[in-house]
Amino acid sequence: MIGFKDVTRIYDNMTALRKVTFGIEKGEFVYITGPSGAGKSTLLKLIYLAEKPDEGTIRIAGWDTDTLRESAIPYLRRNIGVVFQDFKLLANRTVYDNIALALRIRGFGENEIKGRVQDALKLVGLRHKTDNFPVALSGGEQQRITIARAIVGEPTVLLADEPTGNLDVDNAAGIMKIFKEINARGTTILIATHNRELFRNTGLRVLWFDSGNLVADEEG
Amino acid sequence: MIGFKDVTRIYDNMTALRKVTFGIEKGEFVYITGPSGAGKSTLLKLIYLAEKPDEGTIRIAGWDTDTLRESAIPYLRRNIGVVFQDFKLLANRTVYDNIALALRIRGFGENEIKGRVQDALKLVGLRHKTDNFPVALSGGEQQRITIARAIVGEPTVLLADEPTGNLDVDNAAGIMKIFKEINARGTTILIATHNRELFRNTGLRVLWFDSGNLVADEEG
Amino acid sequence: MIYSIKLALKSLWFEKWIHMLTVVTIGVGLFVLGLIFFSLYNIEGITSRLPERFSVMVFLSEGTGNREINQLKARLSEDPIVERIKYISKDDALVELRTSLKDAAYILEGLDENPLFPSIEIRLKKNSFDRTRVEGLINELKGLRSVNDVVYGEDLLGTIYTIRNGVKTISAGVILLFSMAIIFVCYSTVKILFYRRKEEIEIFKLLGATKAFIRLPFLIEGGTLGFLGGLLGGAGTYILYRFINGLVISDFPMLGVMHLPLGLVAALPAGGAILGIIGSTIALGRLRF
Amino acid sequence: MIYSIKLALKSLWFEKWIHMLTVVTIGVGLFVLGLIFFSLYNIEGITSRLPERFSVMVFLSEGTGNREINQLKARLSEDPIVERIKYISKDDALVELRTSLKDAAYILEGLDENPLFPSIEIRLKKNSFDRTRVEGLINELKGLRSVNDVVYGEDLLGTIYTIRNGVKTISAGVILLFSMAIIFVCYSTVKILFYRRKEEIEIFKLLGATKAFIRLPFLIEGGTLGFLGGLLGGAGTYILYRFINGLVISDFPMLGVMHLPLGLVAALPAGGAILGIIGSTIALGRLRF
Ligand SMILES: Nc1ncnc2c1ncn2[C@@H]1O[C@H](COP(=O)(O)OP(=O)(O)OP(=O)(O)O)[C@@H](O)[C@H]1O
Ligand SMILES: Nc1ncnc2c1ncn2[C@@H]1O[C@H](COP(=O)(O)OP(=O)(O)OP(=O)(O)O)[C@@H](O)[C@H]1O
Ligand SMILES: [Mg+2]
Ligand SMILES: [Mg+2]
Repeated sequence: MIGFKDVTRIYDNMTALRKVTFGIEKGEFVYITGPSGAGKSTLLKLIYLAEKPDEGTIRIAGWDTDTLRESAIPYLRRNIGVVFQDFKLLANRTVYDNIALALRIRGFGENEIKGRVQDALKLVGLRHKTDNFPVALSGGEQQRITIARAIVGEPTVLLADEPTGNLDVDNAAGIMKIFKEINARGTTILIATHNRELFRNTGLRVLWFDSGNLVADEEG
Repeated sequence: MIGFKDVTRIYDNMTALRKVTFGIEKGEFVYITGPSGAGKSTLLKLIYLAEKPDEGTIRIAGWDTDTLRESAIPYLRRNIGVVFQDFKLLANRTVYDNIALALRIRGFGENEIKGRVQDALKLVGLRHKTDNFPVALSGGEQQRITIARAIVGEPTVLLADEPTGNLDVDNAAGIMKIFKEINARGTTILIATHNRELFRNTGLRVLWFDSGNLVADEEG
Repeated sequence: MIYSIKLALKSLWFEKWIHMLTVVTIGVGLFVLGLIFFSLYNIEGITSRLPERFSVMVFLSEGTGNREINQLKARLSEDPIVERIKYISKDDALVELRTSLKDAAYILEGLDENPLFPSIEIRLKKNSFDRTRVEGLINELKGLRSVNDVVYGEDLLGTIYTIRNGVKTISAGVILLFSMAIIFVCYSTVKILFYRRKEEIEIFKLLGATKAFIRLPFLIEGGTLGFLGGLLGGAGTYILYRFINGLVISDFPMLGVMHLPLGLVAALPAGGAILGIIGSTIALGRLRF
Repeated sequence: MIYSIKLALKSLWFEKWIHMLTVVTIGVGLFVLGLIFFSLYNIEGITSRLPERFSVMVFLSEGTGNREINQLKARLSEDPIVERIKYISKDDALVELRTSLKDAAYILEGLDENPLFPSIEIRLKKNSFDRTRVEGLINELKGLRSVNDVVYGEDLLGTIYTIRNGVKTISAGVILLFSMAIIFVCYSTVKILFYRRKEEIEIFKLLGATKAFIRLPFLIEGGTLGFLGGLLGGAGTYILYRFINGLVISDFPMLGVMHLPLGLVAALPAGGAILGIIGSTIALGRLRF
């Protein structure tokens, strides 16, 4: 599903990722971890094509990022749900419109959108915030809205960047449960986190990064 | 130092805090915890005067928020350092300028500012990012810049909202160490967090919130 | 498509305050352009009406017979550049002179007999006003035995041409200048709009929106703003036109009534919409993923 | 204070592209205002020069003696509204008539003796041009035995007043309209600036900045933008002035040389800065903590 081969990403004079090679099969549930600045977010950005590798090649769902036509990028992205570390919610849209946007971009009809958005909001426990604007939400609530937006389109790949950074233990457990359900239905999941509690004793695959290097690929 | 008496804050139809009463002495180190949406951030906002209580009174450093003149607000705020949950960094200023801003507002000279900013950056381990813009920083790096900005002015009260949400265990421990040092020098510290690891077995005071109610006031 | 329109309208409404200012800015710009076209239209109108009022006086030689006069009249009536002719007899001429001397007419009282010549006044056609042809006719007439002298406003003729050319030169400059100014205003307005939405566009892209999906609301928004601005400008032009016309009628009847082509008023909203869309397109530039 | 200036300049430079557009917008606005003042100045100039050319003709009665004529001349020379007088004898008058009749002067050939009266031409002072006083003088003269008739351009007098009043009315309307338009543009520009900085201002407040500290950079920025816009507008006005003057000299020498008061060119940047600061102040409105 996702294949990195000798991928390097250098920002100005800063090497965020250095010769990273790994592969992820369809339906896998993988954690990416490492200290602050290790390159976790950069890795996810490369997958959802917000960044381009300086060296090496990346294959996503059969596409080679080297040869991918620019006009194909939106369609590839529609198969990828992303929980951004900084949320990236639109401040001037309600919770409903923020989530619905992911579906409107895909050309869904308003009726189907309505049902799906309500389901996603129920899943993250925030149906009562449907008509609020992001500014009126607590940090954890915003994070859960971001998660709802990422899963509402039923993507084939879900990327989550620190999805529980603003959530208490109970809420975090709830979110992880949702991720596992989605994964059970066949979605490939990558979670970047510094929170070792999330993967400790789960037996799931963990990629350890440090200063841009992939230092370990083991079971949590 | 800080005294809440029957403080209630209602947003539209949502009660974020309900009849909250507690007092914090000068030099105390207090944790505020509770699930997502419990009212932790609202409590801090009331202290740094970004919100006004709908009922009850708040006393800060001898000032009563009811009778405080509007023109005095800036000077009161200068005694309070805040680590915002959403960072609130200026995207169009470098790391240096973001931190220096807190001092420039206080009217410091450029020479003193330079020394202080460099010290603060060293403390959070990001001296090499001095001239970067926030967008070029990882989530955890941004969080540490926010912390540096909060402490650079040597405030008498430090409020930190989820200051380790984007930090790995080691970095979080480093930050907590800094907070404890500052506290030892006499600064009153309030930390809002959902991360129980931070206060478990520290013996420090913890205020537990749930749905806007202060449900427990105990040692961690 | 429907969603794009909704999005655009929502955004227009959501930030109605800022957009009102934008509309006013564009409106003022288009109003100025409307005003200029209005002025040019009327200046053109007035200068092109001038030649009509301009006439050539043909003074006939003493003792020219009626047959010769009639021949000449026929010849002139046939000429394509002649609008109409008027024969002025000796007596008519004296009456006219007396009238034009007004209070000083007493100076003619010492005259024993009428010293004036009969003449033909030629009014030239408005449309076929062409200097070389007019001069050709005049030279032909001067060559005739029955014609004593031809008096025509050579100076006036030259002045009309100079004015017309001057107006055209100034027009070109002014229109160019103001079109550029308006495009600048539209561009800057939309660019500002775009800057304000930079983050939004970034998020749209990351969620998998196509370029068309991102662009459409902006184009609709820019077009709508331009259209509303144009309406405002058109209304302003119309009101000023009524105001000026009122003034002209009451105070300067000699200028005649100004004209405001209705097409111009209608063209402003349309032009505004087009300028708005052009401005939006330029401001959006080349989107990259 | 120093930091505020640095902040403003930095912000100006950091977003130089968007600010260039703002400056151009303000520049165009002030350019239009400059143009209007320039036009008004020259129209005023031309119309106020008209009365100077306007003269009153006093025709003397036949057989008026030299003593009486000299008395009258003295009386007129003393009058405060009279610029200068010119005595025209019977012979002078005939020469003048002959000249003004030009090609038609042959009509005077039948005259046996000079039928004209001697006259005094009065040129009125430009500044003390006051209708009631002029009419007073005329009535006084008409009452004199030595005066046969007084001819004055009653119509012309009325027309000049009408034109001047018309120009003033239109001026007032146009200036009001464009001042408002420019304030709108400045306001909207600064408001947009302010909207873009909303978040920044929020952060400033939370860090403990005073209102003055928040406002100062905006005021400096608005003032600078207005000033630069004014420079641009002034330059534009000056260039157009040179262009028009070139045109006038080569093609319309009869209009005389237009004048551009240097004060106007200097006033544009100053006015721009003031408008920018006013706009910024309005746009910032009442800050709340
Ligand atoms: N646009 C950029 N320009 C320059 N440097 C960048 C840019 N983006 C990231 N970096 C740097 O690359 C390094 C890796 O960043 P990345 O965001 O991948 O870290 P991370 O593992 O996600 O960290 P965190 O856990 O703190 O979010 C960091 O040191 C960061 O400062
Ligand atoms: N401006 C606002 N308007 C309306 N409701 C608001 C506003 N700000 C906060 N709320 C609501 O008040 C409640 C408490 O919010 P608060 O931010 O204090 O929670 P919190 O304890 O900080 O949560 P978290 O851990 O998720 O950050 C939440 O349900 C939130 O939706
Ligand atoms: Mg990251
Ligand atoms: Mg919070």
